[in-house]
Amino acid sequence: MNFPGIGLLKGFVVTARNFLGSYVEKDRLTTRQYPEERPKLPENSRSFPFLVFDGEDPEAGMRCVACKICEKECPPQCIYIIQDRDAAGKPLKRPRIFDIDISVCMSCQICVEVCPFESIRMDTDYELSSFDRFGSLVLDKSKLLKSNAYYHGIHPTEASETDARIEADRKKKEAAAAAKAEAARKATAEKAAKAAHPPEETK
Amino acid sequence: MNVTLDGETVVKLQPVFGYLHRNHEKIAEGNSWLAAVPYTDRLDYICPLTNNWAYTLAVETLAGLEVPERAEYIRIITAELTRLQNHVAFMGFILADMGAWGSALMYAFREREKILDLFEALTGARMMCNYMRFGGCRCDLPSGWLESAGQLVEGFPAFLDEMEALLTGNEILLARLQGVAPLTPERAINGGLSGPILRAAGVDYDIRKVDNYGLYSRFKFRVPRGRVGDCYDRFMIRVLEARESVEILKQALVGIPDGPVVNPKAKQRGFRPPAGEAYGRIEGPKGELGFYLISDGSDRPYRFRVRPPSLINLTLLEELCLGTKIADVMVILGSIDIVLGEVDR
Amino acid sequence: MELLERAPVELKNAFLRVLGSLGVPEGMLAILSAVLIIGTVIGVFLGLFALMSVMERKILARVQNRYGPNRAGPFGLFQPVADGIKMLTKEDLVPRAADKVVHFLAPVVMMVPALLVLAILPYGRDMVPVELESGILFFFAVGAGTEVAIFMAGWASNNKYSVLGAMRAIAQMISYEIPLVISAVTAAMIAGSLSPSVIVAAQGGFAAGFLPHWFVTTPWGFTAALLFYIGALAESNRSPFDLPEGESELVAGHLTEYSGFKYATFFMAEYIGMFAICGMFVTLFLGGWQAPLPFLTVVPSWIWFFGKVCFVAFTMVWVRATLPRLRVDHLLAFAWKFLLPMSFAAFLSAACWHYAGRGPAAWFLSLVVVGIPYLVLGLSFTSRFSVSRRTYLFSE
Amino acid sequence: MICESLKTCFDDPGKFLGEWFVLLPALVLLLAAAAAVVLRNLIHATLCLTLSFIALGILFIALGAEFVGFVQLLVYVGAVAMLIVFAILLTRPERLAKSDTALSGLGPAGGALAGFVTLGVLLGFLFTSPIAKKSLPGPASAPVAEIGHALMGDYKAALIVVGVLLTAALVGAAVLAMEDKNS
Repeated sequence: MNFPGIGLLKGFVVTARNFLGSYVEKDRLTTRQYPEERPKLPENSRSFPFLVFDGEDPEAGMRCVACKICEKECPPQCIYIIQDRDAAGKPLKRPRIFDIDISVCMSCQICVEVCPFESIRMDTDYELSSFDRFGSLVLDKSKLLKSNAYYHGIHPTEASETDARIEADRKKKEAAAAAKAEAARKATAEKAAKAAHPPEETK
Repeated sequence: MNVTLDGETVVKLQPVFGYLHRNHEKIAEGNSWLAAVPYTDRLDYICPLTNNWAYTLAVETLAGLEVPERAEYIRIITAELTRLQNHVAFMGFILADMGAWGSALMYAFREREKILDLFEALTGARMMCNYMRFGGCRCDLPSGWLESAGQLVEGFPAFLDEMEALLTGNEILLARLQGVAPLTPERAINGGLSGPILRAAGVDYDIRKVDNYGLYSRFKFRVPRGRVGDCYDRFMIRVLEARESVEILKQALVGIPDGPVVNPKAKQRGFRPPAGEAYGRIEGPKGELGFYLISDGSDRPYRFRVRPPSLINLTLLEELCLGTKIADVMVILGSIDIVLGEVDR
Repeated sequence: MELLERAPVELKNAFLRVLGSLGVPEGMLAILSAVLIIGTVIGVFLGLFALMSVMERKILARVQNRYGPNRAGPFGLFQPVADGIKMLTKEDLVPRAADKVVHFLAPVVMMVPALLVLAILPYGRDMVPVELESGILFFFAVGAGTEVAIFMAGWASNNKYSVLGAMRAIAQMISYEIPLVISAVTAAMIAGSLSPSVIVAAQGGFAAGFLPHWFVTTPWGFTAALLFYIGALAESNRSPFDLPEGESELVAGHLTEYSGFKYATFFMAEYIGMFAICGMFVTLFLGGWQAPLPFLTVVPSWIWFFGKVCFVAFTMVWVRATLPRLRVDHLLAFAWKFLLPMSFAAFLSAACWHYAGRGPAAWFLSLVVVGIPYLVLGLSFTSRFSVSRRTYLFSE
Repeated sequence: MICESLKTCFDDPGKFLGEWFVLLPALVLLLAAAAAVVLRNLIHATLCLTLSFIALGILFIALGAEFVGFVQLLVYVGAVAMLIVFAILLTRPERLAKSDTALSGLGPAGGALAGFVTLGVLLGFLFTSPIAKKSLPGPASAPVAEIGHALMGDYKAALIVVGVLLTAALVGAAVLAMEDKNS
C-alpha cells in the first residue's frame, strides 16, 4: 500500500525507536567514554612488536640470537640489528643493538611468524603517542625487552603454546644430546676396548 | 574531479586521481612473496580479507598449492563477513552523500563495528588483518569466535529490515535515486564493469558462480539482478546481496569441519613458486578483484599486477554524469562505491 | 498559581512603580517598559538559541546512538559558551575581491527580520509585546527581509559557490512562501482576524470535555499545519531543504566566505528565525498558550507556549536526523505541483468546515475535501517511482 | 526649539515620536532613491532601491496605514526586489561591476531639470487648489476587516480584473521563458 508519505513515516518510526532506544537499551549506545572506560581488547589483538626474555635479568634471559631473519623479512624494513661481539671480536649469539622504528612499523606481525626462536611477539599497548617525532618513536633494546610473565599477561593462550613448544624443543634437544652423549660414550668404550685388545694381536 | 557546469547541469566531468598512489606493485616486486600480503590489506581498506584471499588465491594457482577444507570454510566466512560490512558501510555512505546528517551512517557503522570486532578477535587487527597465507590461513579460530559470529549473523536480518524501513520506501530517497544515470547491460559490459554495478544493469555475472573458486559451489545462494540499472537498482542490489551473504554465512558457520588451518607442505618464508604466470580473481564486494603474478623462480615476484574493480568502474563516471545535476554527481559517485586506496594503488 | 501566571507582567509593573516613585517622568516610564519587554524577549530567545544549539547536537546524537557533547559542563550544557568563545576568537576573514560593505551588512540584515518577528507572538494570556491588528501579515512582510540578506551574503562573497547557493536559497524561499502564507491565511480566515491573539483566543475552549479546539484537530487544520510546517522547514533552510548549504555539493552555500562572528550571527539568525516560525506554527495551529486539557489550565500559559515551541523545534531536529536532502528541481516541483494545490484544497476545506456548521458532520466533509486531492496528487507524484514496481531477478 | 521639543520627548514620548517619526523614513526614502540613481554598481543601486521600498513601507505604517505598509514591505521587498536582482544576475553577470551608462554629459542636468519641474508643479498645486486647503486628516487607522469587506464588496470587479491581468502576465512570461529554452 504505497500511500504517499508512508515511506517517510516508516523512516521517522525507525529514528524515533533509536532515539528512545538509546535511553532504554544500553547496547544501542556504542560509544565508550575513552579516558574513563578503557576498551577491552580481544586476546589476539596486536599493536607493536616487543622482545621476550626468560627469567629475571633482561640481558641474560633474552631469547633473541641476532639471526636477523626478521630484519630481512620485515616488509617495511623497520628492524635494525647489530650482533654483539665479545672482547676478542668473536660474534656472540646476542644483539648489541636491536631497534624497531615504530613510526615505520605497520604491525603486520610477519616478524613474529618468521622468528625461529619465538623471541619477538606483538604487544597490545596502543597508547604510544609522544611529542618527539624521532627519538621516542625508535624503540631500542631496553624499551623492547619485556618479561615472559608480561607476555603471559597479555596473550595467555599464545604464551602457553609458545612455552609448550620451547619445552618440547628443549626436551628433544636434550634427548638428542643424551643420545649423542650415549653414542659418544659407546664409541669411546669400543675404542677403549679396542685399545685393550690390539696388544694381543700384534704379539 | 573537475566538473564543468552549465547552471545546474553537468557539461563535462573529469575525475582526477593518483593522489593516493603508494607504488604498491613496485614495492611488492621488491619484497618477498610473503611480505606482499600485508600490503594487500591497504588496497581496498574497507575489505582487507577479500584482498588477502585474492592474492593468496593467485599465488596458490601459481604454485599449485591446495588448501585444506577448514581453511576454505574460514576464508568463505571471513569473505562474506567482509562483503556484509562493505555493503552496510555503502548504505551509510550513500545516505551521508545525500545529506541525511549521518543517522543511517551511524546505524551502519554500529553494525560494522561488531563485524570488525570479530575480525580483531580472529586476526588481531580490525582492518589491517594480514590473515591469509599461501595454502590456508595464519591461525585457527579462537574459542568462542564461532558462537559470537553466529549471534551476529542471527541478528543481522533484523538490522537490514531496520535499514530498509528507513531507506527503501523513503520518498525523498526514491526521488533522488530512481531514474538517475541508468546503465544498459551492453554499455556495462563494454565498460568492463564488474560486481554489483554490472548486476544492477541486468548482467548475470558473479565470479563466485562463474569460477566456483573456494567451496562456493557447496553453498546455496542466489545472485540478484536489476532491470533498469540506475542508482536505485545499484543501491537495492547491495541490500539484496547483503541478505544473500547472510544466507551463505548461516550455512558456512554450521558446516565448518575440523582439521589443519594451513597446508603443512606450504613454505611461507623464502617461498619460491615455480617460474610461470597466474591470474587469480575473486568476487570482491566492489567487483572482480584480480592479481596477475609472474614468477621467475626467485623469492621475489617478477611482475605483480592488481586488477582493481574501483578504478575500472570509475572510468564510466563521466558518461553516467553528463546531463545530470550537481547533486546527482554525488549520488552517482556514491552508487559506484569506489575506495581510493584501490583506485590509485 | 494565579501569581505565577501573571508573574512576568506583575514583575515589570512593580519595577516600574518603584522607578515612578523615584520621580522618573511618566513618558520615560513608557519607553522603559518597552525596553524591558524587548530585553526579556530577546534574552529568552537568545537563551533558547544557546540551549537549542546544544540540544540539537544531543538529540541528533541520541538518534544516532551516541552521546553528543557531554564534556563541556554537566551534560554538555556549557557547549554554547565554548562555541561562542570559539566564534569570537576566530579570525574574521573577508575575501579581498569581496564587496566589503555588502559583505558586512548581510549578517545585520539577516538578523533584523529574525528579531523583529518575535514582536508579535502571543507568549502568554495577555503577554504580547506588540498588539498588532494584522500581526500575521507583519510576520510575513518582515520575513521577506531574509531573502534580501541571503542574496547580499551570496553576492558579496564574490565566489561562485556562494552565488549558486544564494540563487538556490532564494528560489526555494520564494516558492515555499506561497503555501506558507496560504496555510497561515486559512487559520486567520477561520479565526476571523489577522491578529495572533484573536487567533489563539479562537482556539480556546474544549469540545466534549477534553478535546481542545485547536485548529490542528480539524482535518483542514492538520493539512494546513503540515503545509505550514513544510514551508517553515524550507523558510529556515533546514533539513530536507537545506540545499543552500548542501555540504556535499556547494561548500557552505552563501555562508562560504564567512567566518568568525559574522558566521555566528548568521547561525544565530537562522536559529532565532526557526524559533520564531515555530512560535507562529504554535500560535496558528497548536493553540498558542492554550492548555491541552481543561484541568491543566492551572499551569501558567506562557509555560504552555514555550513547551509547545520546544516540542515543534524537537520535531524539526527529528526531521533533520531522518530525511536526506531534496534535489533542486524536486524541491521546486514539490512546492509548485504539490504544496500549492494542497494549500488551496486546505483553504477550500476550511471554508466547507465553517459553512457546514463546524460540527462532526463538517469534520468529515472537510476531511473528504482535503483527503481526495491529497490522494490524487500524492499518487500522481509518487506513481513515477513506486517501490513495488521494481522487481529483481534471482539466478541460482 | 530643539530643547523645547526634547522636553516633550520626556513628557509625552508618543506625541514626540509621532511628529519626528514621520520625517525620518521620508528622509531615508529620498536619500536611498537618490543613491539608487547615482550609484554605478548595479547591485548597490538595487540594494538602495530595496532600502527605499522599506523606507516607504515604514512611512505608511508611521502614517497609521498598517495594512498597506505591511503589504508594501511584503510585495516590494520580498518579491519585486528579488525580481530585479534575479534579472540582473541572469542577464549580465559578467560586465556587472561598472554600469556602462556614463553619468557625464547631459544626463544629470536633464534629470535635475525634470525633477525640479515636477516639484514646482506639485508645490503650486499644494498651495493653490482648495482640496489641499483642508487640514491634513489624522492617521486613518482603517481596520483590516474594513479593507477586506471593501475589497470584497465595492471593489470586487477591480480585484478580479487585476487578478486576470497578473495571470496573463505570468503566462506570458512562462511562454517567453519556454520559447527561449528550446531555441
